[in-house]
Amino acid sequence: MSVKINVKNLDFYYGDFKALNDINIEIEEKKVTAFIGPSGCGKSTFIRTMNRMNDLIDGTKHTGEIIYDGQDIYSPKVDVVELRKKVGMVFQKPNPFPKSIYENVVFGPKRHGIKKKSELDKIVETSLKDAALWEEVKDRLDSSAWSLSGGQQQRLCIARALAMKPDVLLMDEPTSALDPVATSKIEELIEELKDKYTIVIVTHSMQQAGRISDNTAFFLMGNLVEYGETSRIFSSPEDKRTEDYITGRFG
Amino acid sequence: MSVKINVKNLDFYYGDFKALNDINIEIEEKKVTAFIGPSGCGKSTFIRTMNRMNDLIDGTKHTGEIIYDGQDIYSPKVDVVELRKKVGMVFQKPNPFPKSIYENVVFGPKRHGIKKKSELDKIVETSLKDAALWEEVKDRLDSSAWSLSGGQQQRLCIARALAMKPDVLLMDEPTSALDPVATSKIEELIEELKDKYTIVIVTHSMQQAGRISDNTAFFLMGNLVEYGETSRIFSSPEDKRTEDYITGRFG
Amino acid sequence: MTDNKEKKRRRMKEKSISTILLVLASLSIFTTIGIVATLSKETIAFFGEVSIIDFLTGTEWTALFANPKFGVLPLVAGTLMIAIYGSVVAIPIGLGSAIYLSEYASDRTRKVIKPLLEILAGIPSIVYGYFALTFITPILKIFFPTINIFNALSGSIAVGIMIIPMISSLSEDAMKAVPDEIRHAAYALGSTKFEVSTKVVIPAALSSIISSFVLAISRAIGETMIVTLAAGSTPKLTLNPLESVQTMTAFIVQVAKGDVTHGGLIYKTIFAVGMLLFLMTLFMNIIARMIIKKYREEY
Amino acid sequence: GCGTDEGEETQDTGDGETTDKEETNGDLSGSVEADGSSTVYPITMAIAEEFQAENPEVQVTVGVSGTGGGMKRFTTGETHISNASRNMKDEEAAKAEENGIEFEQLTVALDGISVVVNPNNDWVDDISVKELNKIWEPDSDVKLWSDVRSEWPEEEIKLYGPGTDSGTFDYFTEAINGEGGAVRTDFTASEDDNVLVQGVAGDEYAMGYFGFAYYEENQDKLKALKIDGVEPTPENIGSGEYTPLARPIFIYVNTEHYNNESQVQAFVEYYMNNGPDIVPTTGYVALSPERYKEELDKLK
Amino acid sequence: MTNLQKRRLMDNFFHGLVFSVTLFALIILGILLFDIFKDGFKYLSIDFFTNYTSRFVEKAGIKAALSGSIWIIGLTIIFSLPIGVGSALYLEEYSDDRNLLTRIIKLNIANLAGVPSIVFGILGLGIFVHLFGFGRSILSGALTLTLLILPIIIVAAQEAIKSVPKELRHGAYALGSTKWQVIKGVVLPYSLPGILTGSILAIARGLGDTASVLMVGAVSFIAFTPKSVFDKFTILPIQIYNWSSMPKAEFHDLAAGAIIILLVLLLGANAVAIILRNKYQNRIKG
Ligand SMILES: Nc1ncnc2c1ncn2[C@@H]1O[C@H](COP(=O)(O)OP(=O)(O)OP(=O)(O)O)[C@@H](O)[C@H]1O
Ligand SMILES: Nc1ncnc2c1ncn2[C@@H]1O[C@H](COP(=O)(O)OP(=O)(O)OP(=O)(O)O)[C@@H](O)[C@H]1O
Ligand SMILES: [Mg+2]
Ligand SMILES: [Mg+2]
Ligand SMILES: O=P([O-])([O-])[O-]
Repeated sequence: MSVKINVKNLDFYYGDFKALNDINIEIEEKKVTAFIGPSGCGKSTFIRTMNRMNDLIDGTKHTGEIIYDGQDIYSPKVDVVELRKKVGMVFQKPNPFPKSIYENVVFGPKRHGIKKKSELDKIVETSLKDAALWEEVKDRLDSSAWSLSGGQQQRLCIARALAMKPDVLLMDEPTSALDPVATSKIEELIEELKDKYTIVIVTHSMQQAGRISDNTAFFLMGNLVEYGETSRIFSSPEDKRTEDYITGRFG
Repeated sequence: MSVKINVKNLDFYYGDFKALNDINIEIEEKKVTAFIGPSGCGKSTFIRTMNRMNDLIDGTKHTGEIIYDGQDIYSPKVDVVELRKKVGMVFQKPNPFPKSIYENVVFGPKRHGIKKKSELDKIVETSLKDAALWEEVKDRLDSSAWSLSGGQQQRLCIARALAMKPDVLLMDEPTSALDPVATSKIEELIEELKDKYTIVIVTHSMQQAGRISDNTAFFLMGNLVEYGETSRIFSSPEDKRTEDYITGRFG
Repeated sequence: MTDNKEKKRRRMKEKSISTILLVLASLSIFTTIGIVATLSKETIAFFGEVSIIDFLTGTEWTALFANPKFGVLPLVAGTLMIAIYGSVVAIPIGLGSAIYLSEYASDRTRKVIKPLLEILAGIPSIVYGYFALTFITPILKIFFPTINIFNALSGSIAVGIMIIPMISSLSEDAMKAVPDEIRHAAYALGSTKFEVSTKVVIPAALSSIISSFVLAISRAIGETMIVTLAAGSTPKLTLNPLESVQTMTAFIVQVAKGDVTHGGLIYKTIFAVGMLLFLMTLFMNIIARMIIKKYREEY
Repeated sequence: GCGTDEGEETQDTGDGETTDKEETNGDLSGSVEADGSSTVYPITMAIAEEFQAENPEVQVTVGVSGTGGGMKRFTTGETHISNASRNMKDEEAAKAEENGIEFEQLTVALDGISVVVNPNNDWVDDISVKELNKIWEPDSDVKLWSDVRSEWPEEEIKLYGPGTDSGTFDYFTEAINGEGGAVRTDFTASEDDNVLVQGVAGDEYAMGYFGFAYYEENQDKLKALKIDGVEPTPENIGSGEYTPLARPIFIYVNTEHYNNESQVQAFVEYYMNNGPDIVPTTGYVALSPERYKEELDKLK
Repeated sequence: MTNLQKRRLMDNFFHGLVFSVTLFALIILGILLFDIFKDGFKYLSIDFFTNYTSRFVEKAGIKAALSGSIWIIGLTIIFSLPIGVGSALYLEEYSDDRNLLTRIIKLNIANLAGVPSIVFGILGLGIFVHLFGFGRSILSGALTLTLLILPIIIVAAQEAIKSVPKELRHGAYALGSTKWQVIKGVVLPYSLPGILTGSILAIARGLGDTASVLMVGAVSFIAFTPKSVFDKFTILPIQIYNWSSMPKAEFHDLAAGAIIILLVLLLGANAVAIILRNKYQNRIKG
């Protein structure tokens, strides 16, 4: 069992506000790791540090290390473009480009040098199928992604990330806007993907975490309270707070 | 048991695409009505017609009537501003204004003539408390709403709608980005509110629909397949498709 | 997977793009250095001959006459008057049209009207000059019988008309760029179009809107032809728009195109006036920047 | 005009290619560059138009930088011909000398500065130089028409005149007030004579002055005053009777170019030979053909 | 009156207000255009395009001025668009606002927009005509105009770039795009309408500017058309200016004729930009 991402003593600040406090965690390779915790506890913040998306927000800073593939991703030697290519991401709030559905999916592959129309078509089809969107949109790939329903947009963003075939896939509440059917399709997909990829998923659904994840991390107010095998966490949490949260007695 | 909104033969089009097909439904006063159905089936579209938000999208058209308070809301006699004031809405994708948290909440009340600072302060506090956000933001009411976490933004948008004290409250997946604790707080709130308000809620969580709603409407591909008391719908659906969807055998 | 060579190549490409863009951006620095250097040399020479105090506080400007006096205030007053009254005309009309086009007009209407208004920016300023002289002034005369044939008001109005599209077009674009979600949020709270426009869209687009004001006012300050034709060329320390005035630019053009020996004192005055103008616009920009910073809403 | 650079400019316009002096028109080439006074421009431009038509290979350009601007370029050797509505100033001559520029001044026409009032003005037809001086002198205390002659109306006199950078302004102030540039400073000035026309035409109590051509073209809107009884007419200007406001206007010719470049020479000769015919069409008063010969002879 | 009635009244009033100011601007435009067409229309003929200027109104045309203007504005567009958009991209996407130099550059560019055109003329004369030795040529004229209109393009483009929502940028970065790819793929398409608007206004300014080009050598009389960028030239605004200052009133109408052509030229240059702008604005709105 090898470690894909190793986070050591990570602190993270928005300006003066400390959003993450001394996080230490080892994300295992080809496993699904779920982040749970109440809204505002720092899940998105943490998942965004892993592909350095937080770089793009003014006034943020961090201390500590995030070792990926043997290297601190914040070290100057690391090419952030390369990093993000390998560590893909699905955002909490769907953010499709104001382009056609097709262009949204091929955006990444095109940047990375795939030019052949037939190849791109192929990618669009598989990615949309994987994201359980193909049937709904196959006849209108040219219409604007902004005219999709909320759940469709979310699936499009998943497809867009899948099209990149990343090494690690960070998903921030990928099924929040999805109905049970679409959700279970995405969950199946995650199941399949974990043979090849390492997956980190933020979810506020205990059931979902229980169903699909191998490991679960519970966050509270910027702290990593407890981390371990999902079955263990859900059956016999060590920390009182974890137990309270999982059983719904929290707060 | 009186009818608050009566929808008759409603068709709705985005350009040439027919998104709603002959919808007939009676929304009961001081009840919670849940809309369920797979992603892309037209739930958001329908809920948006009820306060005429779809007016703002180019190229849309409708036929049929939506009777609210004895009048077709699309009749020229209806003042759309008045309508939207009475029929409040929480959007599927959190859309706070790029203003401070405080300004977001008081936006509506200020427009409707409340100018006194003390009164506004009061509104902010109650609305944020109701939306279960007060504790997290009470010390930073002046910071930008765009710096909130996804779930916090969603609760802010709920608070913003509550601040208007609407007659009907339309909520499009209001808890999709919320953890169970926050979700249950919102659900409690809905429970309380229905003494005074009529509430329509879109949700993709069967459990949620079951827990909080009095009536449930199931949509499929632009059609209203089945509508009735929630307990009835969940225990003995008349339509095969409803049954399949509820039991997760759909698709 | 990209191999190392490709990675290097890509990084090189990124690096060279950013370098090229940096070079392009610094061109404007060189322009400014050029301008400042050009202006400074003669300005310093000018202040060797004329006291800077007299220049800045004097109330009489008769640079081109026998026994010249170099009090720049009349020129400054003329310039400010044109800029202020011009803005008073252009800002409400420009912003109003922008709001109309962005929030009220149908897409079709907008696509027709916007380019039409932009024609206003393309009409040569000499046309505005004559328009002011032969059309605006006679109308003004009905209301103000004592008005001078050449007067700041008529020039300002013409300048204002000319800069309308700067404000209307640029502001309209900025408003259009505000995401619809935000608008929808406001409408759903029972806001009127007026409220959505003024409380949501304008604040969100404010930084661009103020920038458009600054660009337009800059253009008004820099405008010469209209002013020379319609506002006279009489430097006068007044804020009465019914009188004829001379602006700083009008003075510069008058000398620069005129009958003056290179290197003489009068020649140097245009650089001193130019320098002052440069500093004045700088000041205006700094203020504008502070305003933008204070009110900017990021989305 | 002005510029940041005082250095000489080497001519690279392809001139000097036809150094053998052909007298035949039609196959000349190279360029002729003229610049300077806006007053003289219509004449030089008219000549250039005719000359260009006959010599399509020659590239004639005429600029309007004002007399001073033209002089600046002329004295650094940039131009071949400089239009001027006044004599070259000492500083300008010094500059020419410094740059080794040799030149000759040729008179090309006469202009009569016209003093005009609104056509509705029925109290004045004739004015004396002395009265003009009283009106226009520096720190003049004439505010009302009645300050000039007591029988004239007690109305404010509105004064219009060319801007200070024009040759007309220089000449008028010199002729009326005795010193170029010495004048009251509260008159309404414009660099554009058409604007002055508008000003006087729209203001019953106005008085203004500008070149004869602008009066001649706008006689319906203006009334010209006699100066000490003499009307500004082509005859009176030509005969010199219209004093002191009749004035000569000039071109300055760079003699080196004139001597070495056949197209420049041809142009200047064309100018002087056709002056008697063309000048009157431009609103100015031509000299006699003999006078043009004499002017041209200065270059020989 | 209830609060709602008041607000509705306000809204109607405001609607009326913004509509009327727009209408007012259009009416003024109408008056101006009518004024110009009334005077100038009768001079529009083939001869007007094929003749050079003349002292006889009937014979005068705009051949030299039109070709000069096309040369100048064409070159100016070629120079200024890439430089302008490039600078704006650098300032908004690459530079760091905490850097003092960046802040100075930004302030400075906004400031350049207020420098009167004659000062650019003086600068162009010193640099392009004399220092670089381009002489009083089309090239010098175009370069000078480029400097003049650059600030307008840059400021407008900066604002347009700033208005691209953050989420979109983040979406693109998360796909492992390089900065340039984000710019090309998301930032430019979204901001293009604004950039084009700025360019339209800048081109309008450049096409109509007289003082700066006069300084670097546009002449008033010229009866041949330029063949290279080093040739002498005149431009329409100077021709217009020249004709309007002639004593004979007919020339003023002739100037109106030339103005019509200038406006047509302007609209031609703008048409491309407007078409592009509409296309991209549609795309954003979806
Ligand atoms: N602006 C639009 N223009 C064109 N088509 C649209 C637009 N908005 C939605 N649609 C289409 O209309 C259908 C219904 O969309 P709607 O947003 O109502 O779905 P929904 O039931 O809310 O789905 P979800 O649960 O994913 O939010 C979808 O097929 C969607 O693609
Ligand atoms: N850009 C920002 N600037 C300042 N504070 C921020 C910013 N983004 C998030 N925060 C704050 O940091 C904390 C953690 O936010 P984060 O988005 O990581 O929460 P989360 O766990 O993802 O919550 P949710 O489930 O609601 O999405 C919150 O208190 C939030 O308000
Ligand atoms: Mg989050
Ligand atoms: Mg929806
Ligand atoms: O152009 P001027 O003749 O007035 O020098």
